[in-house]
Amino acid sequence: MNNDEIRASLLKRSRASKNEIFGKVISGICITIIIGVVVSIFYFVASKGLATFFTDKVNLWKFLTGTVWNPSTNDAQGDPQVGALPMIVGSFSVTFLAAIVATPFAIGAAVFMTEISPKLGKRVLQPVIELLVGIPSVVYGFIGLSVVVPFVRRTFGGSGFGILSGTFVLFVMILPTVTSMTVDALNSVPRNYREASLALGATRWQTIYKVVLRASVSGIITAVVFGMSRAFGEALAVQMVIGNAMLLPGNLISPASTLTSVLTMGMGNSVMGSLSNNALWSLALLLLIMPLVFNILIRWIGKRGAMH
Amino acid sequence: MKKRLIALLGLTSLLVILSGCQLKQTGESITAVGSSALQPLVEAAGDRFTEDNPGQFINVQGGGSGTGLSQIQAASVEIGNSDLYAEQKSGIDPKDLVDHKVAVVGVTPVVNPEISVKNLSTDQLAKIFSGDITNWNKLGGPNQKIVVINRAQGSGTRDTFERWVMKGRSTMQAQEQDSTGMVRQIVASTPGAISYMAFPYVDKTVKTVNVDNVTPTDKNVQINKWKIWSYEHMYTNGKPTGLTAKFMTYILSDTIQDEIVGEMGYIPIKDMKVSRTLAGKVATINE
Amino acid sequence: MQNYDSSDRYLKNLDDGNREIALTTDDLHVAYGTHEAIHGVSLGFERFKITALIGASGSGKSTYLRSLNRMNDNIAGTKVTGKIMYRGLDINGDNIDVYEMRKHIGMVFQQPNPFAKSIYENITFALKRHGEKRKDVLDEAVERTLKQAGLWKQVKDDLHQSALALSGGQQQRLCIARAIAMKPDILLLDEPASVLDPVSTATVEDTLMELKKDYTIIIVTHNMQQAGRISDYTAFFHLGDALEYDETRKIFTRPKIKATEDYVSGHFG
Amino acid sequence: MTARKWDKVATTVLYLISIFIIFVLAFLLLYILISGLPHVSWHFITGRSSSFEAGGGIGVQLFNSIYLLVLAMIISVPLSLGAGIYLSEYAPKNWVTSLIRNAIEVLSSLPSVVVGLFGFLVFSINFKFGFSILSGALALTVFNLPLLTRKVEDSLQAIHYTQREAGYALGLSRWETVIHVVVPAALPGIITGMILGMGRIFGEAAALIYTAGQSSPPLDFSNWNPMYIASPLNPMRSAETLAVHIWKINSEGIIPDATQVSAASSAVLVLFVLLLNLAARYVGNRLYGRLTGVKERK
Repeated sequence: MNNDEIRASLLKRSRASKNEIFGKVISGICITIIIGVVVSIFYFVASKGLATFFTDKVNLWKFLTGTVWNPSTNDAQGDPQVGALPMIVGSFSVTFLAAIVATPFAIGAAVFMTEISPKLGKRVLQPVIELLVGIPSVVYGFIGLSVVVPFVRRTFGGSGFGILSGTFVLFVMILPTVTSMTVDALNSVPRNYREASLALGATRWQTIYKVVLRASVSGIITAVVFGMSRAFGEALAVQMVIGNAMLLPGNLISPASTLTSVLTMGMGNSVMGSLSNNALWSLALLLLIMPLVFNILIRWIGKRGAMH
Repeated sequence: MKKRLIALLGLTSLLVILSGCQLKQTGESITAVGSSALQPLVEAAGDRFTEDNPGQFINVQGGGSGTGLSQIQAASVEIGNSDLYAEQKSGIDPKDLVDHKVAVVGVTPVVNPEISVKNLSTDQLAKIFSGDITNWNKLGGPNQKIVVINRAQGSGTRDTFERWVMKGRSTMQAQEQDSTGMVRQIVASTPGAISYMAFPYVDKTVKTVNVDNVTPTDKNVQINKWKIWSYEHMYTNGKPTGLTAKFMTYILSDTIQDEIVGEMGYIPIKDMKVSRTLAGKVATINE
Repeated sequence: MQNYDSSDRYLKNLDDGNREIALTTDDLHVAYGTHEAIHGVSLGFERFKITALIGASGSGKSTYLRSLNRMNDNIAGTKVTGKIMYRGLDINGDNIDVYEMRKHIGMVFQQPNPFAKSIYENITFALKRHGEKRKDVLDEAVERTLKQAGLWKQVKDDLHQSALALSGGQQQRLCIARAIAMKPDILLLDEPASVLDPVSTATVEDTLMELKKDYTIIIVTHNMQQAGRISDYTAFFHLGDALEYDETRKIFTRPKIKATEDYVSGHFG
Repeated sequence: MTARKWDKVATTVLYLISIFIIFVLAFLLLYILISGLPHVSWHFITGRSSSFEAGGGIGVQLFNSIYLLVLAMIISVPLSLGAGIYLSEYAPKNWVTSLIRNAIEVLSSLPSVVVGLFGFLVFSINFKFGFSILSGALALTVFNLPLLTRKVEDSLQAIHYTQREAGYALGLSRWETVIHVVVPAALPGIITGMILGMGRIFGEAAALIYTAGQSSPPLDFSNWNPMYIASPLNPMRSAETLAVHIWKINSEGIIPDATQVSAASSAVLVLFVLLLNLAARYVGNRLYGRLTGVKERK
């Protein structure tokens, strides 16, 4: 190519640059659509959920700390009885307990998959974990009802319905998510960390415990918190085993309720726009805000992790 | 890759546009939504209707009486199914709604089969559900804690039960389930459990209890000897027309009332010997 | 590291009418955010010669090289001022098509980075994307470039094998073949031999000597001997400045300034 | 105890944990299959469901599930791919991007009943799609998008930067580089994400109850004109999926064989997810091979 041709080609807009604009537009449209969906859901839930406080004039503090949920009747002062505390406590209890039980298992399985036997891990455990995700929550619920609940009843007494059963079911449900994210976290620890440690004469376990796990602490916490926000939003399966009694849970084996279970149960039975319905949407709003809080927690942990 | 991507996107939008053009769709359909108790009945009738009238569809959805009433009020569906009178539901303005009573359903207390108690008075029942009686031995049964299982607030079955049993007394906070199937499963498997359900759902896994020495049978409901029953309503917004009217006539026809409504365990309207108003006034129907 | 006076410098001006100049930079500054990495470098590169950029780590030689085909565009917060003149045009100009420019100013990186595709696809992929569809032309390009890169004999039976299966040295030569398949004017190489064993390094060097007939080559290297062996000109970078630029022979035997002398004799770096 | 002994103990514990997890899955699978498979027959898989008599099948529900899955994937895969690419390649690194990322993540842990009601009010009522496959597919898309987008972004991020530079240095646009170099290389991760998404979609009930609906009008399998109301392909018809069917017969169903039908449906559902898993993995590997030229030596 001679000089002029090259100059001309440099000054012309090439196919690649048109293509680049095309790509930017296409992917931009996609992200805009998703943002649109996100914004409209937030708007939708917020507008309905806030109506309880603005239209129906329910006191926010009463809503968060009240212990009686009976939106169709009024209390002694004539205010509607929409106390969400029993559900809030129930939701947090099952979420935290499930996370506490699931974490050691998830870390164990992840360490096995990345450090002990990557081959068995990839061949056996990974498909197993992916399959666990694929089992629908309805099915989890029914297995919980026919296996976990009687088991809890026989072993711990009570009716079998309660936070403990919910914890067991959620444990199995969040295990795959937490495990696979932990695997990612462990995999991102550079190989030479391990080699250096092993070269210094450390055993495999010492290497795992002192080097690999230490280096991936923030990643693991992120995984657990992510699993928790999953557990927080799970509805059908928990609803089947927790008993759905809107009482402050006194122990782990008496019936309790979660935000999602009350929400799912009540939606079809209340009339759109009425207080009972709006109060349910306020619960949905709480459900939306909580993962947001969890998320901020993740970011915060991530930042602290990055500083080390 | 890129071409495939564009093709996919194109296909998607095409699909959306195409399906937006409902006008071009051949065939006709109406949607009935609401009460999950009424759903199997309307569904069965709808299936039969489509067999007799090809190309005319009845979409039947559950979602609960609340959904049914609010959707029919907003006129976003053709028929709203409800276990309750529209007047009973807060937030519903019943003046445009036309009530079609298509069946009657009785509600009976059920207990775990291990419980030997055969009869309860209305007062005893009320005390159980309000939490005043907590052990079966107070009622002549074994020394066993009573496990109360309630239906979700706002459910039609619960409203019926509370209206005719609790009579204004408030129920205690207890386990709640949002579906009869769940209630049945839990009552069947939980020692000392008691709950209530509509007649069609009763099977051999749970035991019914007589109330005030009346057995829960269709016959007793028909003469209002068994008091705990309610109408099943299908509401239309204004007088039904076209396909809706055709279907309403169809579902109230003798064939459907006998072969489907009766067969499924509901009580056909025409078999009722009495009628009961919203306020609870009972009158004998003269043939 | 010793601080040398950056006003003490000798930059040979090649643009004296006797030579054909492929590319010049004129007072080029590169900054990442608030940190300026290059403080105004002005150099010219002769056509069909190999120019080596040497200097300690952090001297800015790689940054400088990467700005010559605007690879720094993709790093957020990069700001480039000054001129890079190619064929009488400033390649940073608004009217310049950056993709077209990169076809003429190709680049090979420190880490071999073949695509996760077959050997054949690696070389023909960009050609196809730029509109070349004729199979015979593509086949010819594969054979020619692989021969030029000294890889043909080893891979000619495995052209449809994954490039990732090649050894490091072979991968790097594949990357060179891939770059010259575009028939660029100028070839930029960023320490192409730093991760290779001596044998592979020698092969790559042979390849470059061979390529110099058709291409203007600018190479960043850590390896003094390598610069001495293959380059015609050498520029010495120190803390974001080019301190000395001359014929390689002169730089290595009679450097004009102290910093260059210290560096090439191994006193620092 | 010595370090070496600890090592042994820890390894044993890790093995036990892994075996436990496999045991849990094996138990779940066996439980579902043993209680369900005896009731599965050809008639059951292809037959019409019944609303109150025993002996109904799940043919229409199975078809609906698959059709919905396909539609939802057709909508959500390109969208999430585009969005993932944008977030990974184009999005400036600032607080807006991180806010978007956060919001998408929050969406992924939203209870599906909320998604269902959102879909009901927006797609079924506002857009007037009614109870239809289309509404259902859109709701599933909302449900599936966040997870898929995140997975796509993560998979793209996992591809080393030098791959992109290689593309740029050849005068390729960023878009071309991403589509032809980065995406193929990231395919295994993206496929995994899609498998998980498909599994979730296939088993999802709560989001569909209010959108795709719970009725399964008799289909005319001889008429494939998507505009005909009884056509299986008609996206405007109401469609009950397998998961919804399980939920329905268990909650309000009055068919006498509800337990068997739901057990058998669960078995079919899980088997199908299993099959999907295998198929997607196979297709993914093939596709990866074709796009990257990594072929098995013959």
